[in-house]
Amino acid sequence: MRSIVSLVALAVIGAGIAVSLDEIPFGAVKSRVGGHYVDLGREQTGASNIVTAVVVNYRGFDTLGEVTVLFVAAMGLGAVLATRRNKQKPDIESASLVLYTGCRFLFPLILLFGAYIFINGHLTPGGGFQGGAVVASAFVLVYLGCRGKKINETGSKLVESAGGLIFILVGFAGLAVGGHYFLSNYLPRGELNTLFSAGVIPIIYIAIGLKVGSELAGVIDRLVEEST
Amino acid sequence: MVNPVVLVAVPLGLAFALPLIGLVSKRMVKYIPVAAFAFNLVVVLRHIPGVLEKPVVVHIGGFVPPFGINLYVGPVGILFAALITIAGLLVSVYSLVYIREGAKEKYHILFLLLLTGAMGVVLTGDIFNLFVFFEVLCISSYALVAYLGDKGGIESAIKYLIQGSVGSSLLLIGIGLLYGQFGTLNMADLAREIQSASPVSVFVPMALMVTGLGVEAAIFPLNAWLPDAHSSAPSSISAVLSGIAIEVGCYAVVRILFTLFGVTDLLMFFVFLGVTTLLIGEMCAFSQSNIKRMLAYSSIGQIGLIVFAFALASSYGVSGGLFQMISHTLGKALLFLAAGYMIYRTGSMQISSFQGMGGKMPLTALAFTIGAFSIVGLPPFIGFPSKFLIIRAALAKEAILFTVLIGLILLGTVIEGAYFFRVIQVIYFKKGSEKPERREAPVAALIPMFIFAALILIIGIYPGLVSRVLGPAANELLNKMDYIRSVLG
Amino acid sequence: MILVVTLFILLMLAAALAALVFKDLMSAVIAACMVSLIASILFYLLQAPDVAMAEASIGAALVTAIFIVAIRRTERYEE
Amino acid sequence: MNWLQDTVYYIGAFGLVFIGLFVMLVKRNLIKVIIGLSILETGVNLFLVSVGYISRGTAPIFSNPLVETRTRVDPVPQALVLTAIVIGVAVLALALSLAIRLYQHYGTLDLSKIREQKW
Repeated sequence: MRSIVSLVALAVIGAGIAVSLDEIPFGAVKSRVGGHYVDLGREQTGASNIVTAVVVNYRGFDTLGEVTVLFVAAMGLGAVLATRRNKQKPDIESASLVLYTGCRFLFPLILLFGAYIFINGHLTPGGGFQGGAVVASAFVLVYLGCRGKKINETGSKLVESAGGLIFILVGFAGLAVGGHYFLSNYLPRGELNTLFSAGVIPIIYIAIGLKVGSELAGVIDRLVEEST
Repeated sequence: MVNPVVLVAVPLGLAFALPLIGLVSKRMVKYIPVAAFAFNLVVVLRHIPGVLEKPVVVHIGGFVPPFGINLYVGPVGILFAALITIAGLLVSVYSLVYIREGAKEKYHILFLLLLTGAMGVVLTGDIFNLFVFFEVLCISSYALVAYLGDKGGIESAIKYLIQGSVGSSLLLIGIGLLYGQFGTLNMADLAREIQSASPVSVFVPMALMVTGLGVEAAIFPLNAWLPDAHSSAPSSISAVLSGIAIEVGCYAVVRILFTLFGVTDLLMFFVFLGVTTLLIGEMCAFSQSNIKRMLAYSSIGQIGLIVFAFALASSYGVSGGLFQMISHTLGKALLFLAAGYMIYRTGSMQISSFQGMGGKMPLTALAFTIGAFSIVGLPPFIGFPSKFLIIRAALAKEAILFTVLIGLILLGTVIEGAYFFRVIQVIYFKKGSEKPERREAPVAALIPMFIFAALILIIGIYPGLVSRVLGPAANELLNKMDYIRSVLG
Repeated sequence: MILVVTLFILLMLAAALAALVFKDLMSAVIAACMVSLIASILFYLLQAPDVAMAEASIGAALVTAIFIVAIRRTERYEE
Repeated sequence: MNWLQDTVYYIGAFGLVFIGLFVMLVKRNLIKVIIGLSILETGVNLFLVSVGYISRGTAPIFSNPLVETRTRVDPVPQALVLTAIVIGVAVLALALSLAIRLYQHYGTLDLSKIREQKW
């Protein structure tokens, strides 16, 4: 019964969406805004990855909100899971030597790879969010392979807050210099396709990468701690 | 003049810094939200005169719209910013003493971010940015509803989360459809493009977006989450959820319908929806024995009235809706704050357990009574001029249908009066068996309550204080050409 | 090319339906992970490498990990 | 064939959206509902990216000077989807932590059996 009603409701929504999809031909040029970014993005921001230019510079305020959403979720998860904590220590089957050594060997490499992704965000595909997720996945590996290891909570808090603060402070510096706009790109653009280019974009993306990495790692940490 | 972007950016920065501050000193943490809102209040008050003359458009990152995100601080924006800041400041002072258990540091961070998300929603001029800040608002309220960690709180939070995130996904699909058709996300630019588009092609995105936002605005078929969520959150959070969160949802619906889509002909639908919401809310509130559920259902009723007022789409109607929002924010926040301490003292949410409260906590009971009278709409409190304005707007339509609807609204008010007076009767006139022992709420909780009460009384006596803002605000919502012109030049 | 894309999309929808019907939540999560992975390939084919990376690392890997942790903490079978 | 080319991505995206919504509407197991939410979000993201696709365009990344002249796809929807993915994982993490707590309280994930709150 319930599924029939749901199907009917979904069919109505589907018909409506199908009608309006007629107006959006697949593969056609729809936006002058997007074209503007592609044509002028390199000149205006100095980043060769236009998606990064849009994420960090043109729509930087969205990204600030997005970082905040992740922060809210991490805090909310902490608040929800903190309300009652059972203290009993379960005995964990320790990992085999090969697994343990393998994980310890891979862990710094994965961290390095994550850092590479977010440092090069303005040049190649990738950026703070992807790099941060890779960093967090290194911690997942540690939880799987080296049972019983925990992340340093104070350290992760420190990195998390520092990342957010760098983002905001770089934005505020824009109010003081270079045209008095929040989150404007006031540093020299540099030469296209080199590491030190694109003004504030790499700085913000590194801050985001650190923040996202420590937050996602913290989320995993809290969930795992709860589940063992 | 300070750039209005600090209204969003400074609280965000402080929220990010809070874990660090917590490492240095645990006791400092709870004062940070107070400081953030006090700062915002100064900024908002300094901006009000200027904004009423000419709206401020802030280009973020220095890119002109539609290529960058812009903030639009017009009369509506500054009105809501003031409301959010005042409610935030007072409730954060109340939280200083009210929040004693749980992860306190996280409570203060989430509280600060909830209201910052609301601030972002009302100030932004970009539709996707609105979505992002809306998510900040929603996700922090999901977490705060579950803050106490009891059975009811977790269950309400999960239901709220599921309904809210389906709503957000619908909103995002709507935004995607609009972007596909018009290739822009700036609200002024979209509004200009939509004028020349065929109504059929924009109907589906409009319906999806209004449905998505309607979940948060608690418009009738989409409000199943509200009574649970508002009644199981800590009372300070119930105050901001009822006072700010649903108003901001309503603002987003109104902004999208009026400014973005320039709708005028579909509004009859919302007139009926508003009246239905009102009657259902008030009737459910009447049958409650739990004080917080009663207040939550009363919020549904008030939202119905607000939706009705906006749907009239006249200058009086929109002013009335905005005025009713102010009156509901002040009144309902006060009610929840006062009820919070009464519940704390009695240890029960049952209305019947409040007997003799008038003797035990006279000041809190007085604050509760003022809030209740104002919500019902008795003079000289703020609820009276706001309801009066709505009824005058409906009478101005001069149709037999609207006379009938006014009758129904008055019926709703009568029901509202009945259940509030029942509570007041229990508080004052039913003596408990034991001797009344006076244990008042702490001073830090009484001060915000009495500032709310004072605002209710002062604006109720001098409605001119806010009607200076209401006129331009209604004009901003109804005149989309002015909005487009001031953003795009 | 278009046939390959169609095949991918059919596979993705099949995985989504599998997530709908599986009673074993662990299998359903793996099916949902498949959906994310194929979506990530589709993002790449739609010339969105940034999004493909994000979907693969966040949508497929981390979300699945979180799901598995949650299932281990609760129960594994529906009903 | 042309018809297929024009619609297949939209069909895939909205197929996911509707399967996700259907799971959320019909299933009572909380984890299953959250899986539905994740499928729904993936569908919305796929839709947004396919809105931004331009025929025979390449990725809007100018690292390789050899493909300088070709058309580029629209970067805006890609930026939006990056944001949406992160928001999605935030919601999912919070939902799952609530599910764990709910299980600790009730010993079940069946939403139809959890009726502390009444209308």
